[in-house]
Amino acid sequence: MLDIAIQIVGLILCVSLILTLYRLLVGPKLPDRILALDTMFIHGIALILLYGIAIENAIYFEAALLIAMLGFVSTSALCKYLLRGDIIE
Amino acid sequence: MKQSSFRLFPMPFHSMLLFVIWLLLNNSLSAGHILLASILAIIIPWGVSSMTTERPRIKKPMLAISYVFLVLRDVISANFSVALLVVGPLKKLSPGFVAVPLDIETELGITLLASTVSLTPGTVSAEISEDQKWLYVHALHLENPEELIEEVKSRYEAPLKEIFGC
Amino acid sequence: MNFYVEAIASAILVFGGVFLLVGSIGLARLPDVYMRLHAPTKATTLGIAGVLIASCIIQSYRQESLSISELLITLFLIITAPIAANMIAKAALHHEIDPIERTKGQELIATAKERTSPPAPETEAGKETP
Amino acid sequence: MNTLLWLPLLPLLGSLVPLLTARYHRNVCTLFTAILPFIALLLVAQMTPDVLNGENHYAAAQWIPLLNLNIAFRLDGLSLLFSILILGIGLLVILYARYYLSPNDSIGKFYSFLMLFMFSMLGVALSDNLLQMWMFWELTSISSFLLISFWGHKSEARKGARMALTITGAGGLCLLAGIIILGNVVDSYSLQVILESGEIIRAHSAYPVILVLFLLGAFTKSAQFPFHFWLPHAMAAPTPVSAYLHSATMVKAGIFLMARMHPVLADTELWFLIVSLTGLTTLLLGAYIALFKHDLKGLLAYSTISHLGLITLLLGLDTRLSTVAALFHIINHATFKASLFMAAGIIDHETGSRDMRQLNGLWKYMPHTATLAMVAASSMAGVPLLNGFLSKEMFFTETLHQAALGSLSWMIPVLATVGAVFAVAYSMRFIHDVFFNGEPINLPKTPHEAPRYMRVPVEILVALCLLVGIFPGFIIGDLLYAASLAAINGPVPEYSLSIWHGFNYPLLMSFVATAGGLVIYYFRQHLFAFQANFSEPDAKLIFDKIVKNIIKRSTTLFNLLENGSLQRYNYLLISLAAIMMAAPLMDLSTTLGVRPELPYNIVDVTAAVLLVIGALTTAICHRRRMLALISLSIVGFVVSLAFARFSAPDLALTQLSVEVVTAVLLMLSLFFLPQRAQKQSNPRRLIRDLGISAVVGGLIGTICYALLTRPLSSISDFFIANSKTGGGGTNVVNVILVDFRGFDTLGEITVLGIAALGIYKLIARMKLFMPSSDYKGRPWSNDGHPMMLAVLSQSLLPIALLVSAYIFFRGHNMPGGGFIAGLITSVAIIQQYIAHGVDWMKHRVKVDYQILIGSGIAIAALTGVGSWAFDKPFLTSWFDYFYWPVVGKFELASAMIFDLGVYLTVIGATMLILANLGKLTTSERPIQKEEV
Amino acid sequence: MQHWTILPILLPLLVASAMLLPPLSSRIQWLRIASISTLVILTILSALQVATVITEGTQLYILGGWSPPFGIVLVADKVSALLVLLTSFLALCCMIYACADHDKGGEFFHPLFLFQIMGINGAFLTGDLFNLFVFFEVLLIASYALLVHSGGKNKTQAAVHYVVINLLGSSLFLFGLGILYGTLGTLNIADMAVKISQLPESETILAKIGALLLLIVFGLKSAMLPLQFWLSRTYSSASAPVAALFAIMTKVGIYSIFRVFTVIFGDDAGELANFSADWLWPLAILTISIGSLGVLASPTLKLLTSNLVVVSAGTLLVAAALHSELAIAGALYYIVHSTLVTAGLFLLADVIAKQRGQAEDRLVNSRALSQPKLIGFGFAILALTIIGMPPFSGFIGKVMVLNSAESMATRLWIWPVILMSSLITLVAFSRATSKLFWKSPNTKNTTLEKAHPYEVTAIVLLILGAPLLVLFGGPMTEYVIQAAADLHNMDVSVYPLLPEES
Amino acid sequence: MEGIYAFCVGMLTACGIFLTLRGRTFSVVLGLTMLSYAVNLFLFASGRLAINSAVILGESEIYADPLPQALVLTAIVIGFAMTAFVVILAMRARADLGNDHVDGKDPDEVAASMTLNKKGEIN
Ligand code: NA
Ligand code: NA
Repeated sequence: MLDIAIQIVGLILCVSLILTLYRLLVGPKLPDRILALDTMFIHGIALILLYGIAIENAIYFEAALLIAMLGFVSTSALCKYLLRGDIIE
Repeated sequence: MKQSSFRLFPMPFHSMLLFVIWLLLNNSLSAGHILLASILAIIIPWGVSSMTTERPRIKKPMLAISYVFLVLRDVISANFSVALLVVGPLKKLSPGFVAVPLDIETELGITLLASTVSLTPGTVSAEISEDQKWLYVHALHLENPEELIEEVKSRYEAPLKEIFGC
Repeated sequence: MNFYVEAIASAILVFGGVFLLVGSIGLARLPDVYMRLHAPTKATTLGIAGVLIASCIIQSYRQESLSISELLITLFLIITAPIAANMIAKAALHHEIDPIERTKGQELIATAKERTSPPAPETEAGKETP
Repeated sequence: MNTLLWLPLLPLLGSLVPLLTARYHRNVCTLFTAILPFIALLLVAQMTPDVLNGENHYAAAQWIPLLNLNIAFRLDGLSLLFSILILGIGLLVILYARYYLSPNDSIGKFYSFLMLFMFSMLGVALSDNLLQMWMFWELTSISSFLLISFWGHKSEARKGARMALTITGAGGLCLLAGIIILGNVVDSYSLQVILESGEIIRAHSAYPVILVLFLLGAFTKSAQFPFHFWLPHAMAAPTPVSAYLHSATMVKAGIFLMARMHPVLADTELWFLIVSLTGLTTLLLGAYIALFKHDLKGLLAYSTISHLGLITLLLGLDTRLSTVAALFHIINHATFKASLFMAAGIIDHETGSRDMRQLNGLWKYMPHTATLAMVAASSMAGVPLLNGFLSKEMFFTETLHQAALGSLSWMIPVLATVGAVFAVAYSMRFIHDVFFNGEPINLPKTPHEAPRYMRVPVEILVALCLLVGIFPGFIIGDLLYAASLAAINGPVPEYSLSIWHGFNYPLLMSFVATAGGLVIYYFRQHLFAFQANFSEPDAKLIFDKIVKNIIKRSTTLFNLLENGSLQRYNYLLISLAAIMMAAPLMDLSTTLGVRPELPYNIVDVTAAVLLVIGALTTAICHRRRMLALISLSIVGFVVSLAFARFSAPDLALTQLSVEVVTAVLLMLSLFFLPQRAQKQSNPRRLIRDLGISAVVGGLIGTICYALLTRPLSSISDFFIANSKTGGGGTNVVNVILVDFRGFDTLGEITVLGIAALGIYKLIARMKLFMPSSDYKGRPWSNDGHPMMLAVLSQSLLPIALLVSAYIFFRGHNMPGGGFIAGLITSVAIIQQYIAHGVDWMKHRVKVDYQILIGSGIAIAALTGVGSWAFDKPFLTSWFDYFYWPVVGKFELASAMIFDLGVYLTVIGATMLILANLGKLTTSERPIQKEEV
Repeated sequence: MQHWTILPILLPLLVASAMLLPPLSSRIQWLRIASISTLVILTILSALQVATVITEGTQLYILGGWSPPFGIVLVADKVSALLVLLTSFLALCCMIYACADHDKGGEFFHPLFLFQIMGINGAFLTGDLFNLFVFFEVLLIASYALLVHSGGKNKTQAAVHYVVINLLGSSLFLFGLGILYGTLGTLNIADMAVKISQLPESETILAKIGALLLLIVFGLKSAMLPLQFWLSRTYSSASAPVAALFAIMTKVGIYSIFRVFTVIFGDDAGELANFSADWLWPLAILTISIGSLGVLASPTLKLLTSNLVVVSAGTLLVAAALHSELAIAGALYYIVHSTLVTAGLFLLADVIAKQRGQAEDRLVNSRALSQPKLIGFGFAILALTIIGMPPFSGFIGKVMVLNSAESMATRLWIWPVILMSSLITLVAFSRATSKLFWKSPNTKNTTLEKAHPYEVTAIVLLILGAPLLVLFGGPMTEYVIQAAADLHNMDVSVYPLLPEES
Repeated sequence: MEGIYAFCVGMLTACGIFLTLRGRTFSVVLGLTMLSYAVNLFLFASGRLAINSAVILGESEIYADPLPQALVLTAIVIGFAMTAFVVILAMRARADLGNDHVDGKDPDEVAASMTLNKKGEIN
């Protein structure tokens, strides 16, 4: 049963990622793209956790944690760039 | 500006948080980890205390906990409604901006309020006025602006004010 | 694996997956940037929380000890998602991206961008408490 | 020490003497300068009897055995003859120069160069090792360059010197090539060996090459046609130099070489043909042109060329006697030509002119000098009772007795006579035009007799001309025999040095020459008029033009190739890589190996799609820089996921954290760079670039696939087996990093530290334009530090630090480690900078990041040094398990200290870069310059 | 004694990192004392190392006690010991020169300089291919930073090209490394040499590609055509002591070619034995040609010197293509000679530039030098040496290389090119001499600054090499031929470096 | 799987090289970064691909080749240092030279000045 769930969620994540990619490519504006990128990061977390579940191993947990932390830094830096140009002013 | 005197826990809340997080991270309650967690919970706040500004203390911890559960419940319920809105016909959506006047004054309070608003039904905090008196909110489906403002103020702002006692 | 545990975990996992999908559908489908913001902030966050909790359950079960470190990620995301949304909204406002036409309260965009008080009609009604 | 070694050494030491004595009176300087070569001459005199008795002197010492290059000297007849000429005439020139040089000239420098030249020339003459001889050969070129350019302020001196150096230098290089080949043939550079191996060499297939290369060396040095043109321009040198270099020494070096190698290289058709024809041509050409030179030294220069041609012709003739004649003429030419140059110098010195159209009737003003000059010139013309006559008679004799040109051999005596005719004519001109022929015209100075001692050298030389001319056998007989013996390296044929051989063809030829010469001189005006029809090409100008042209062309070509375009350089680099990858790959029959492939699923495909589209978007939209940056982030993100997918958690973590810092850096740079670039590439370049990119991408992909599908047996099992037991950690990758290959990591953090220092340097004096608006002209938002972000970032900082501590501590056993932890800490601090700005941080964080770098690297390195205390090599790790009551069992390892060093360096480096970049712009911010 | 082999790397590293720390970092005098004393010690140490290598043979240093092929090993054989000595001595000279206030042109000169030395020495000493990459990067990043020392548009511009090209090069290095590891499964150079002969055929081709990629990278470092373009601009724009130090950098590339292509892909590499020669031939000859062209085309003395570096690189590549013991020996001799001379020329060009005012080192007429005799004397020796004129070291190196071309066919290729380049250099230098020393109006300008005693010392030290290398030509050539023999002999160069059982 | 992987590496290489051949510093920096991804993946591939075999002792049954992983880690760090340097260098070049072309000369400006030169040229 879990296997099926994993496969379903895997499929869902693929569709989701493609949708996010679509938004990222289409835009139309930079904030849209940043939003898409941010969403992609979160999908990445989901993907890694799902992989961890699938291979029955928790060693990728830190990677997920790091994406959560660093993805946020990335997003805020990008937005700061749009707002101010200089991100470390 | 502050601390001329030494304090063991310059950020008590954080110290507690760090202690818990360490144990969470290690998934362990062994003595060694508890010791390490304690050490880190003391050392790290020392290191970063110079980089933090004075924070309002939580005056009513119990209320804070119930607020957290309130928000969690709202997050889940909000999501179902948003899910329906998102998947349903888009033509029916009538988005809109509202400006919520703010009574809460501390930066932390405003941040928490804005975050709550973003996490809960169909609203996203878009901007805060420079004087920190207004919270601009975008709603996915805005039927009645007044109602939304009222809900934000009563449901979230009021308890937050109470928690921080201001 | 215990059937019930597996069933619960699978359900939560799929639940999370569905919300992740909803978030992405919203992101792809909604017509303007302000509306799109809602989808990832809420649906995706909830979705990821679902996956995380499922992971918690499964890994705890497998390791035969409580494994709740995933909660940390959940916590993290719940804290950061609104801020990220706020930053993106600020950026969108700053770039004067127009919302779709039927958006209400469009007059607020200009003041929001400048971070001043909203125009007079709205500020009426003595809402400001001294 | 062998006496022979002193011979070259004395002049070498002598080159220092004038520099040391230059500050005293020039008489003192001259005297002291002369001492050492005089001693050398005495040494020669001491050894002369032995040599004349057929006992050669040798001296040798080992130097560079690998090259067969040894210090080796020999004094045989030939080198004796040259040594006497070099030292004897050298001493006379020293005396002469004392009076010739003006007080403005630095006589010390002059003498020093002269002695250096004397040293080199003696070295050539005395060398018993060909490679060593070549060294001296080149030294003569260099020292003559210094001498010719002694008056460096004069353009013609500079140009003349450069031309001489270039031509003789080129010849020298040919000679070197010849010597090396010759050396390889006989496996030695020793003359003793080589002179014995004439047969082998002549029979060797490389002989023609050797011969040509040697002759190129000799001909350039001895100004043989067509390399003769440098010599007249070397006349820009002070006259003592000309007297020395162009009579007895420098130009004779080529002749010497031919004589020296005669036993080895001569006696073949090729030799006869090349040498005799070249000599003949040079003889005629020099003699003819000499007649038309109005410049005294010009006349002498061409006459020198002509006489060198004569000697060469003699060496090229196929009789042994001709070699004797050549050697005889070497002596005679040295004496009369040196004295003539000196006389010309006196005339120049006392009248201020060398132009024969101005110089007339000097007999009246300087009868003494005139007499001397006339005697010497007569010798040059071949007047009986003078030495020139004797060798010329021998020459004529030899031209009659050869068959080098087969049935055309009759031409040689005829043409020799023609040359002699012109020789008489120009000698006549030298005498008549200068000392008689009316009154001087517009001379800068009133002519008068030269100082007493300035004439002494000339007197001595002229006396020699007479003595040899009258008592040839007595004066020179033995020496000539010894020299001939050496040059022939076999039985010397019978010859007679008497003045009178009866009436014979040579005498007739002499008579014809004299008569013809007088006739031609008489009708010279007609000839001059005829010659005036041909504008004489100025070799100096032509040479200069050629050199300039070559330089100009090379500059154009070079700039064309190296046009300063990085795009081209990159393209070349990549193309070369493509070629080098493609060429071997074509030999690979199949890319697919035998290793079974892994299965893939939909997620893998999706990730690949993300990666590819991200990469393509970055490439296509690189002008929309922000979009490019965002798409690049996708790529980096997917790469991290790929690392996780393929069992490399450490890599995933590292890639993720590096990714963010890189993105931040790129955004910072984007602020200062134009945020969008206008379209620029021309379509052709675009297609070219697309092509090469696709090719290289395809090649790399193919190679990657080929690798992936082939099995690998590597050394890695060792690491897996020893990680826990030997390195004390279960995370093998980390143990490799901090232990097995900790040295790499030490280097890696050093790189990071250096990069930060370098970046600090770059930032230090950067003057940037601060854009006040984004690319669409929108002014920046007024919200510098969004409140919510600031509040949250503060709260996140301690958590992030905790996480980094977590990652740090677990690194040895689980994914993580100092590097990732350091980056997480850095990112957490960067987040504070982003949220609060530099000014806010400046007051709160007072860490000197430079110290972090320094101490980080030092800690890591000292951890390694620590193992010395236990008598283990650098970076030997140590770990142990401890048990404490409450805490339980835990591990301590030196690798953790090493990792701490890594951690600190990473933080220091990252923050030094970012914080300084931030600081810089903050202080400039109020200026708000508009973009240009 | 036991740890000597690593000191040429460790000592500069430790001193450099100490220079970033408080007591040392603040005062320029202290930094200078630290730098110079470090380099003096280093020179002495490396000289002793050479002596040790002569008496005791190749020295191994097994880092971390992990014996090869698993751990990283440092190899001080005759080749690397010599080059480390050369580097240390060169660095000392450059540092002495820099202490005449050239080090004040920007921050961190001293630590960066020492890091650079560390990188170069590391590259010479390491016996591990990936570690070689790491040290390449160390020396490159340090060179990037040193290149921009004391600022200016030219330096920035040159740096952009230099850095980008070298980053591309580093990418290729890793591609090559990946292929070699992917086929051989090992990184230790000695171990690779053993494994390469046991490779199945289809993998041989892959290994060949990897090796060729490395060849490009090393060629890029050593200024091989068509990758030499970065060099002249980079070197001529760097500040003098840095440019002089860079003189050794191309040699690192050459050295790596020797190491990799005579040890791994040398005579014993089975199918791949000496395969690089086919590629090196044309490239080497073209490199000399284009370098000579550049020598003629150079408008300034620094550019001229830079192009001479290209010519000498080409000459060394010829030796690499010949790959015989004699050729490598000649190349080693030539490396020592040309490094010292070109470094001396770079420094001298700087002194000349300073004394000629606005004309700087351009080969045009200008005012006279303030110390014409001193400078002229030095210039003459350096010029003669680099042209390859006796009696200085140039001709011995050149003759050795010429000599090592044994067949008539190879001679026909090499000799004309090498000899022509000598002639061209001769022409260029006679031109330069007349522009720099003679054509200046004879008004002696005493107001101009004279060369600083440190500057003179540095140049004199470098010039000393020219006669000394000839004077001691016998022992020197003896040494290099042994070194080359060691490099060629698997029994000496490889097997002792591996554990006995394998 | 290997095919997909190799294709991606090739693609990254191609895009990276295309970008490094552009004329603006920023594009070149992007290209170098992209190329370093390709390089890292390639170097990683030299140990072959393995799924669910992270080299943490006790966490997997079979282990991937750890050595390339360590090498790639080093390469990533070095690549990061280099990218950082080249990024700042690009900024410095803009500051010193006034434009962001890799050759320090804006082709447009150069073209403009060339036409000027040709008119006034004597040489
Ligand atoms: Na700033
Ligand atoms: Na900034």
